[in-house]
Amino acid sequence: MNAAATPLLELRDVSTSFRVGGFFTPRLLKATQEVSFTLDRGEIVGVVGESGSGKSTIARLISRLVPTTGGAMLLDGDDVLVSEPRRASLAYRRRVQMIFQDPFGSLNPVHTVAHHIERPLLLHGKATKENARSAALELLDDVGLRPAEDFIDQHPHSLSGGQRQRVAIARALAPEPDIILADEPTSMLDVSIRMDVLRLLDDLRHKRGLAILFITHDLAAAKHLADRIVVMYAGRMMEEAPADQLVKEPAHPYSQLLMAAVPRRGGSLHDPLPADPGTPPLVDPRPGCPFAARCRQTVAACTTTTPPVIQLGPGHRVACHLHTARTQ
Amino acid sequence: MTRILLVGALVAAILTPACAEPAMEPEPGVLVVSREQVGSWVRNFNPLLAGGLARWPTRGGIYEPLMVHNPAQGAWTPWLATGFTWGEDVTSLSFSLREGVRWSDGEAFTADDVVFTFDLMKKVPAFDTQGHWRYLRSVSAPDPQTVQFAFARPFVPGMEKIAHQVIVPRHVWESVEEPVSWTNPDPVATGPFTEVRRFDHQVWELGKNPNYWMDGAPKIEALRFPAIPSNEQATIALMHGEVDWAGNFIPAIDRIFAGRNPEHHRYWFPNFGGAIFLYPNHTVGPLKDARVRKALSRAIDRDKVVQVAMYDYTSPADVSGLSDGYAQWRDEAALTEDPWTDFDPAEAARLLDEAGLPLGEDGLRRGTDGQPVTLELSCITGWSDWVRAAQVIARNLQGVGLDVSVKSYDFGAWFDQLQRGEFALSIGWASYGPTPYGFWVGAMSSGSMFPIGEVAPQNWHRFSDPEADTLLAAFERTADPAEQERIAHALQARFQATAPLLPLFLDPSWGEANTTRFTGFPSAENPYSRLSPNHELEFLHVLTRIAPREPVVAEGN
Amino acid sequence: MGGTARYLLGRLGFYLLAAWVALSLNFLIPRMMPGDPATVMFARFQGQLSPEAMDALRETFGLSDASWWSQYWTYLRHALVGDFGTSVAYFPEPVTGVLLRGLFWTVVLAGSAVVVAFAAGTLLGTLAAWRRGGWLDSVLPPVLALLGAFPYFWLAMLALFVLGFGMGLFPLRHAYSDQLTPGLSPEFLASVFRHTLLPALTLVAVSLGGWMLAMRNTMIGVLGSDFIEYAHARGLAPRRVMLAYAARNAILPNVTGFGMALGFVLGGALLTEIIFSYPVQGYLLIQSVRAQDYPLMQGLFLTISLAVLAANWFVDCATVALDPRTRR
Amino acid sequence: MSRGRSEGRRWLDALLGNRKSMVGLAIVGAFVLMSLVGPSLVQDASAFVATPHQPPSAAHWFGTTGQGQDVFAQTVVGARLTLAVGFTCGFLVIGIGSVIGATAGYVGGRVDEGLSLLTNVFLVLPGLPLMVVVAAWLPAGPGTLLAVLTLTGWAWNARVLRAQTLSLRGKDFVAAAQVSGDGPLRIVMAEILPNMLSLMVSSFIGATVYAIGAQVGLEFLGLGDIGAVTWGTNLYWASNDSALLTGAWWTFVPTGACIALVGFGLTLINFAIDEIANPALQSETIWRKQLSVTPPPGAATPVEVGLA
Amino acid sequence: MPEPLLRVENLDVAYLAADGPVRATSKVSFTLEDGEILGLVGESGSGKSTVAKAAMRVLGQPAVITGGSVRFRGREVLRMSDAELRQWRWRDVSMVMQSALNAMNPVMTVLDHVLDTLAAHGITGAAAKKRAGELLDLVEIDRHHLRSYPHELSGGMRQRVVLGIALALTPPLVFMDEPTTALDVVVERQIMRKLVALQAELGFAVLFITHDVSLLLEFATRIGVMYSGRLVEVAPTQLFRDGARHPYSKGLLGAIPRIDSDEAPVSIPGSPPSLKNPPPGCRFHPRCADALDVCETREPPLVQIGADHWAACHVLEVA
Repeated sequence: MNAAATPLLELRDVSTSFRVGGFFTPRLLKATQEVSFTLDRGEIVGVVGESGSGKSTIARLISRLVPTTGGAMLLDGDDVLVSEPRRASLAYRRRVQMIFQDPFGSLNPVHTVAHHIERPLLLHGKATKENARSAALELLDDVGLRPAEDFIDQHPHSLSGGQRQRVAIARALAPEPDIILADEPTSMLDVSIRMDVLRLLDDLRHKRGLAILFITHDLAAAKHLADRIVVMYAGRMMEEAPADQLVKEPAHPYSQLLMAAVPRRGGSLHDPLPADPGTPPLVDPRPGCPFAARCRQTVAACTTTTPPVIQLGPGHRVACHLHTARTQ
Repeated sequence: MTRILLVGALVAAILTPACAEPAMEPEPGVLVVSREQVGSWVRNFNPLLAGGLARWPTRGGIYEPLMVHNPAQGAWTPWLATGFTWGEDVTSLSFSLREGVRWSDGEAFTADDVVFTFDLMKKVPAFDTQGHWRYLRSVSAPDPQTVQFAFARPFVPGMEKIAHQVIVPRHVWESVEEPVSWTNPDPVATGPFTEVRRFDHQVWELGKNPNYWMDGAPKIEALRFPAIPSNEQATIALMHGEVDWAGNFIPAIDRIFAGRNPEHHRYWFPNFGGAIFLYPNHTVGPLKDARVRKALSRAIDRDKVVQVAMYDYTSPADVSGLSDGYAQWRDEAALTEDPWTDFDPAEAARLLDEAGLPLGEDGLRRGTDGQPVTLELSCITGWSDWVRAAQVIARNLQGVGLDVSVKSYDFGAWFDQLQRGEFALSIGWASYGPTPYGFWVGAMSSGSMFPIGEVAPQNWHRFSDPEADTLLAAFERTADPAEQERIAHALQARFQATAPLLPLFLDPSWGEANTTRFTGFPSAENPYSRLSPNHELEFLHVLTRIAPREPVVAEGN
Repeated sequence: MGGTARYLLGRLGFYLLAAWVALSLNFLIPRMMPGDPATVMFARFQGQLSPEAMDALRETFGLSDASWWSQYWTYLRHALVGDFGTSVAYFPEPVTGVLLRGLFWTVVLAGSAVVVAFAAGTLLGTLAAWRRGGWLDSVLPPVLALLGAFPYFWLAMLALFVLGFGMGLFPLRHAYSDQLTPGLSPEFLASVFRHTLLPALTLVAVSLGGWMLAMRNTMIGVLGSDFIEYAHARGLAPRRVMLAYAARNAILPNVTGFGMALGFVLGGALLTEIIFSYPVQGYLLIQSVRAQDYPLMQGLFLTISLAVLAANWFVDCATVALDPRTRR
Repeated sequence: MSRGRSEGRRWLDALLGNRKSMVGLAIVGAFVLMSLVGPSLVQDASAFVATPHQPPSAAHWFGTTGQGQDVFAQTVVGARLTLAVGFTCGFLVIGIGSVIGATAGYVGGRVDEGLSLLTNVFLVLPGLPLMVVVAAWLPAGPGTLLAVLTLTGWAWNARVLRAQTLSLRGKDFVAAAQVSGDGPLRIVMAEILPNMLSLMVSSFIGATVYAIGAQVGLEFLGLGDIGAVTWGTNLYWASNDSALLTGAWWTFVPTGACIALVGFGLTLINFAIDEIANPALQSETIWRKQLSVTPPPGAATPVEVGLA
Repeated sequence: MPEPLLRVENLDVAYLAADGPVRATSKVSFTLEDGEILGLVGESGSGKSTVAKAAMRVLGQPAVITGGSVRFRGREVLRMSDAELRQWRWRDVSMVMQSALNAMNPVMTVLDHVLDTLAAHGITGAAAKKRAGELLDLVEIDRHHLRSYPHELSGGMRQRVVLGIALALTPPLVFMDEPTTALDVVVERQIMRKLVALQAELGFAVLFITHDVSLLLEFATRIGVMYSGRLVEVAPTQLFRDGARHPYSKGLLGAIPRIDSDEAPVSIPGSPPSLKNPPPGCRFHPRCADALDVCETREPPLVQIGADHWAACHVLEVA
């Protein structure tokens, strides 16, 4: 395999489960099951799904905040789960950074903006004690907090949500990472400024060649920002396709349902939905397709066997028996 | 808001009946006694059980001894026995028993009961707390009114122990299977009070013996014992007149008790008991030297100790270490020869210089190694009078250049150290009995001395004197009062010369009485006994003499 | 529901474990103390007892030279059947008898004091929070805080001397009048009430502030909840909102505190005994320590520990009953 | 260390602006000052200087004890050891509590289970009886009291701090620090602990109040070093000399009042901390200051035309 | 002119803060007719929820209504006594809150909530129980959930329960404060469909508060836009969608990424002002591309700019 063909990050059948419940009543929550996709330099991959679909877990898996229970995670072709099984190395941390959903929770209220940005700079040797402040000022300027001097000594509570999220982005940029995991970076922000933050991420991708994993529940935002979109349901990957293609021709019934639920100009609440609304099973799913209970197009196999992921077209993969049957 | 008012009204309604419970007077002739400080009563009248676990007055008031010693007069009073005679070589002793004595169930009291009691103690070692069977060989009853004690060796002090042994009825006790843990809930005895009329955990009553042998005694109907757990509560009870007779320490007694009712609130704290000493450990450096010990003694301001620690209720001890109760044994003339219990810091300093403990520039005395002499003075946590005394003593000793610090330990720890000889200075008591024999054994005999680290029941300071040993052996072999007195004076002289212990003050005997309802309590004017109920057996005198006061109304008519 | 039972059983398991630890500590502590009961007994006589008596005493108390391990097993076996041996200080009464006596009056005094303090404090806290800034809310907290800051025994002594001794309003000692025979007669019960009132009131006085403030502060927090606003919006009567919505939820943390307090008072009323001569367990404890009465000490310590554990378990049960969210 | 300094500054400002904390700080400060300089200004507290049980007079402001010591001197000198033991115990309790609580809360898993069990066992062990037993066993003195009070006092704080750590551990800023590459120790020290400052301070105050109270209680029972001069031993001796029976209230009242005042002062500071940390209580204060009526929330939004 | 169902005039609400009151809404005026759905859209801190809660006078501490009037069928709500308010609430106006989980008493079952509500308005016993069952049927929830506690229901079910409770006394007016914000898109869709169906069936008027203008566009009769405590534009939905006039309304519509268009959304520059330190004049002027000098000094009033179209903007006045 030559270097060019090796994706920057590749997930192969990554699974994880958590123990929930009490000491005497343990249950296994399968947060993700056999998730596979790749992420390349300069690419934005969107991951969409409802709450509980496991989309945030993917970000936490890659950031090594939660342990995996199976599969492989390849960074430049090297399976990090093998080379650094217990805890992520500092080198890995430098390359993979994360932006969290809640800018109020992801900045420590007792520390200043300077602390938040200087700390990773120093930790990863990107600055010395002497020039940490100027490097931090530069980063703040990069993320659009101008003039940076006005912000650097502030505490998080004196900043607005959008400003905080920019600080969080600056912090993620400090180690000069290759990958940024953005976990719903705008869902807590005011509508009028969301696009600014997304645009900033887009610019950074172009300027710095970053790979961004964009996790969102907003299919429309994913469509506008991402190159490819992965649809998650109940911890499983349902479909993966180039963004435009997914929006125009969603192959999976769940993707279709998601599409139908998005408000659109001229649309009406009276338009029919293609599937039964309901909640995805979280714990100990039954065999078969997790979406089978809500799906209106089930075949016999849906309740017995888990549909395999099949290739529908270039970059378009789906896990659905309807398509399995069709391709066979 | 109305609810709050309602709650307030409710509280008021509750409080009203709470106001002052009607004070109920005990029935006439029932004497209320406060002697044991306990939270609740346990019904136990086993007089042979060690450790005073039986209710007061089981040993004495319920079960009686052969004879009763009275330190106020230094004499023995015949009780169940009318007298005793020593046999040849003082190896046998016979007591003749009083006639007409009956157990409270009506059975006759005989020599058989005495023999049974002593044999029981032989069979059950836990009962032999006096160690009778260390000197006895056998006990027999030649006739129903005579008991014969055969000794294994000549041991005159044994008579005191035998005379003070309380006697239990054979016909009851011979069928008891586990005598040690038997609580004897309904005692059958010879004493003045034998009938348990009531027993609650908070109060109990003991009625008089219907068959008591002494004519006209007891004069009171019953004794009542409320459970009072603390000194403070006991004092309140006395002040309120709820208690007629007590043996408590009461601070400022003139003001808070006697002063409240000068006519009827009486107290008498005579010094007929033992004494409290400063124990110098003879194995610790400079304390080996008698001059140093005497210097220490000279440095102590005993008047201050008595004033601060003992509220002036007692008096300083003298060089004999013997209290007023031992008047007949004391050699008054010898006391002035070398009065090392007198407060004289200058003399103390001279003695220390002489003993080679020079004063350093920092004001501290140096030992032979050139280091300052530091001594720890141990006392017991919570024994407040001793702690106070220790504080005064430490200050006094610091005054002559000795670095003495007070350290208080929990009783268990303190006693453990004391018995093993692992201390420097400590306050402590000494043996006390009808004669000072036991005191001298503990102070100076080689028989009571154990090596450091071993548990010594007495002689904690580790001292023995060959001359004293000889004198004590002689004392054990003579029943002749004149000879006994001669030996006692010689022993006192040895004590004064060697200063093995430093007498501090006399241990006072606490006794209070409320004479509103009863008369006949002992006092300084009528010292037929000490007033305190705390002295086992001695209080029998009081129990048999006090009488209800005739109703004033009846007198007027 | 099965989950609830299992949860409660799990808590029970924990408490059993804690009981075992308490049991073992209980075994160890007295054995690590210097001296033994015989020496203490001996000392009571201050030299009037012959030295020979000591061995006899040791024999009486059955002081064992067996190894700690074998003593420990014997101890555990006996403890399981409630046999703590014979008390030394109350020889030859079995420890169980001594304990039961103390326990009864402890429950009467401490139990009623805690219940009254809890009930009154909670009610006052509820009213204060409901009428914020009212006289109840502005006057009572500082007064009760000051009252609670006094050492308990100090207040108790002052109360005894001023109200009991000086003014003759209350009996000075004991749980009932000495003139009465224990029974269920009205006079006896009235006497018990009179004797219990002052000790209980002093206990209530020092703890009332804590309950009130805890309830008030929790309640103020609860009053800020959406469901209070929602209840008002539905036109519910204020009293209904105060009791069934606000107080009902605010009381939950206090219930946990109630378990702790119950246990604390069982052991902590020892100063009461000494000051009011009320025959509760506390005095027994001091006495057993002074007399080196291991069996009694162990029995007491264990009773108190078990009482605390039982109280906590009941609180767990109560919490489950009161808070449906804890049910699984 | 500069970390958390400005957070501390914010708290300090808030405390200084709060009436309750100002009163509390003034009381506690006065007593601390008294305990520091007082003993060198008064006469020897243990000296037996005068006739016993003298009522207050010009010579002896608070009278004399049953043994003729100066009560004023004893009250002043007693503050030193009592407060020293109280505050030291507060520090130790909070120290042990934070180490165990933070470790259990942050590390989780088996470590948490083990430490929580330990904490809970100590929590359900009866404190005062344990204190009595242990205090009787160890040699009397301040060190023993400190050990006993710490032993029986740490568990509550460990539990509270564990719960707080647990909730902070779930915050994204901790995850963010992990992603940045910070190690566990650093995260606990620099990210979590500064956020628990108010809780730690109020726990410290609570532990100090508890330590002073329990210490005085133990000493009153005679389980302390009754040779030392502390507030507890003062009361022990007062009771021993039957202060109230003999009418010598002056040996009993000043010390008790001092203990209550210190406790009250500390409690006031805690009230203030509660108020500052708890927005609900804060808004309540604001509400009360600016409006005459204080209806329960939501009952009916008040209408005060022209207020703004 | 007959009185409308609800008339809010110049409503001023202030929140009390440590350093004095903060004005949360200022001079908010609108009317609502029977059977109408008025959507109020705005960002966080725009005062949209405050308006609804203040109109019902359930705004929790520490808020005060400092001016204006709220009239329900001509009756002044701000002058009602506590007892009158309790009577009026729910019988005439009910509300659905943002998070049903927080709105429901965690220790009470669904049935308890319904019964409490009915009992407060005199309906008790069997009639109340029967009504409770009917309400669950209405919102399509199995009746066995009457015995469920709030935490035992899914988010969507809870929200439907709360919707059911709001209709317990079939009031003519329901306030809905972001009733679907916490839900996933699919569930939101489902609930909104139910809501619209019920509204059509029962004919109650709705004041619908949301930050999601694209949702409103699909069902509201009229749309009002709030910014920093002011109502800046009100227009019928059709008119608003195609011809919103206020710069902020226009910006808002353009800032939302659309699934059915490739047109790139554009943010409004800057960020919403804080209520504590609002800019002088028109509060939107710092973010407004069309701002005039007057915008910095004078606050524009809400004026009619077309048929049933109102806006508060100097630029439009000039035009």
